[in-house]
Amino acid sequence: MIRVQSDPIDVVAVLEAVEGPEQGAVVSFLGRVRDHTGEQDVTHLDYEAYGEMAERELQRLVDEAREQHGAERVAVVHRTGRLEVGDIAVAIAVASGHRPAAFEACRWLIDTLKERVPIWKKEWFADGGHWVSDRP
Amino acid sequence: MIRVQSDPIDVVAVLEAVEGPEQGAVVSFLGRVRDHTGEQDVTHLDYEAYGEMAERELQRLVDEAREQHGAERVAVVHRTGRLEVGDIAVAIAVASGHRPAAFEACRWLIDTLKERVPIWKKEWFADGGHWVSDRP
Amino acid sequence: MRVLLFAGLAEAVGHREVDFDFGSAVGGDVAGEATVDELVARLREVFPALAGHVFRVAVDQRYVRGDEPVTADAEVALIPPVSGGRS
Amino acid sequence: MRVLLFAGLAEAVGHREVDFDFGSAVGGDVAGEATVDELVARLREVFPALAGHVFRVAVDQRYVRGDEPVTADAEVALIPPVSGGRS
Repeated sequence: MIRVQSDPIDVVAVLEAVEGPEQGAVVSFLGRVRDHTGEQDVTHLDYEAYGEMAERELQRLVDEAREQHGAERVAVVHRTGRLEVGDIAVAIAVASGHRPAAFEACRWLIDTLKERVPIWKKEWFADGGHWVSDRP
Repeated sequence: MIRVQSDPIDVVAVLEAVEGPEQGAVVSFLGRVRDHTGEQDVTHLDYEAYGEMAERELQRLVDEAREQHGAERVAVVHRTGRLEVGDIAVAIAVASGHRPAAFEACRWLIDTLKERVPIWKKEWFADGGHWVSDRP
Repeated sequence: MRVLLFAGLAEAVGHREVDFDFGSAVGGDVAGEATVDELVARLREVFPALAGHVFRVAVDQRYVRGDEPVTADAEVALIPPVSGGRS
Repeated sequence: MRVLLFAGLAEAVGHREVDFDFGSAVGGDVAGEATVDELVARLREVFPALAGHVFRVAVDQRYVRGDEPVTADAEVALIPPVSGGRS
């Protein structure tokens, strides 16, 4: 399961997508919208994606997680559009035979997703919004 | 949420238990019953707990995860009794402001749980069972 | 004194719980006197099936060191190695 | 050539997509000749609002290096830094 979508993320479906009788360890990451960034209150976020490339890049990441980081089954879903505080922006689940590989692959996936997958986040405060990538 | 129980684990409840507006990162670990150990097919497992101490020890672990490993909200549920292949034996969810702490605390919790919490696993094969701790 | 046994230890000894008269076993009032190591040594004499088994000891649901005291009204548990780190 | 812009780059330039005549811009048939760096240099001339912005380039939905070729029928995207690593 690899998706970039505007619909809410179904976490149960993400976890079920990696179920398998040989995989004893499932590690998942959920990224939720926080109510603040630094000292500032966040009112909501907008996520913009280069959708078709984002899904292709996610597929490349998943292939790499399988080939080089010990992931056996992987699901990644990223949401786009307007998200409110508490909404899930990204969900990753990795299943492996044993837990070290599952932890390492899940961590690698979210770190690399945030470097490589063309999805941008605009944070909105009471006094306006800014693209997070605008700030050094 | 800290529980040692014979009922199936409700993963959604575990994840919801750590939701909070300040926690942008949720890392979870699920331990499922594999269909094999090494070369041998596993038919099922039995988990036995020193229940009251197990819950107390889990509480100590959760306190330590909060004080020393950056966890902000934690849920841990371990199942006991007979489990079939695919069943979830243990579920841990950790929510923190940012993901490094959530990953590190979740990993520390499952590693330490498996060293310290008095719960034992008996693996059953076609030709009999053995306590996993019996083997060096 | 309640002594609880679990998993492979319970199967080896044939009991999950024993009521162990540690006071008379060490010859009198042990309050504040006997240590966990002394209790374990006495249990190994009374239950030879413990031979070859390693375990930690919990008193009143907390792991204790061998040099800590144990009183006759304690709940003692022998804790064999727990389920391990492989999955 | 379709050139796609996103996020802060789209807002700076005022377009999300431009139809860019790269062939005539470099003076003729560019197939197999022009590089990504050359395209970017030309885009920065035509769209001064790109000044001060950093971005990577994707051609046909794959990141490319500056020395790779780009043809007139490609889908080019300017990719500003993505959402970052803090959450």
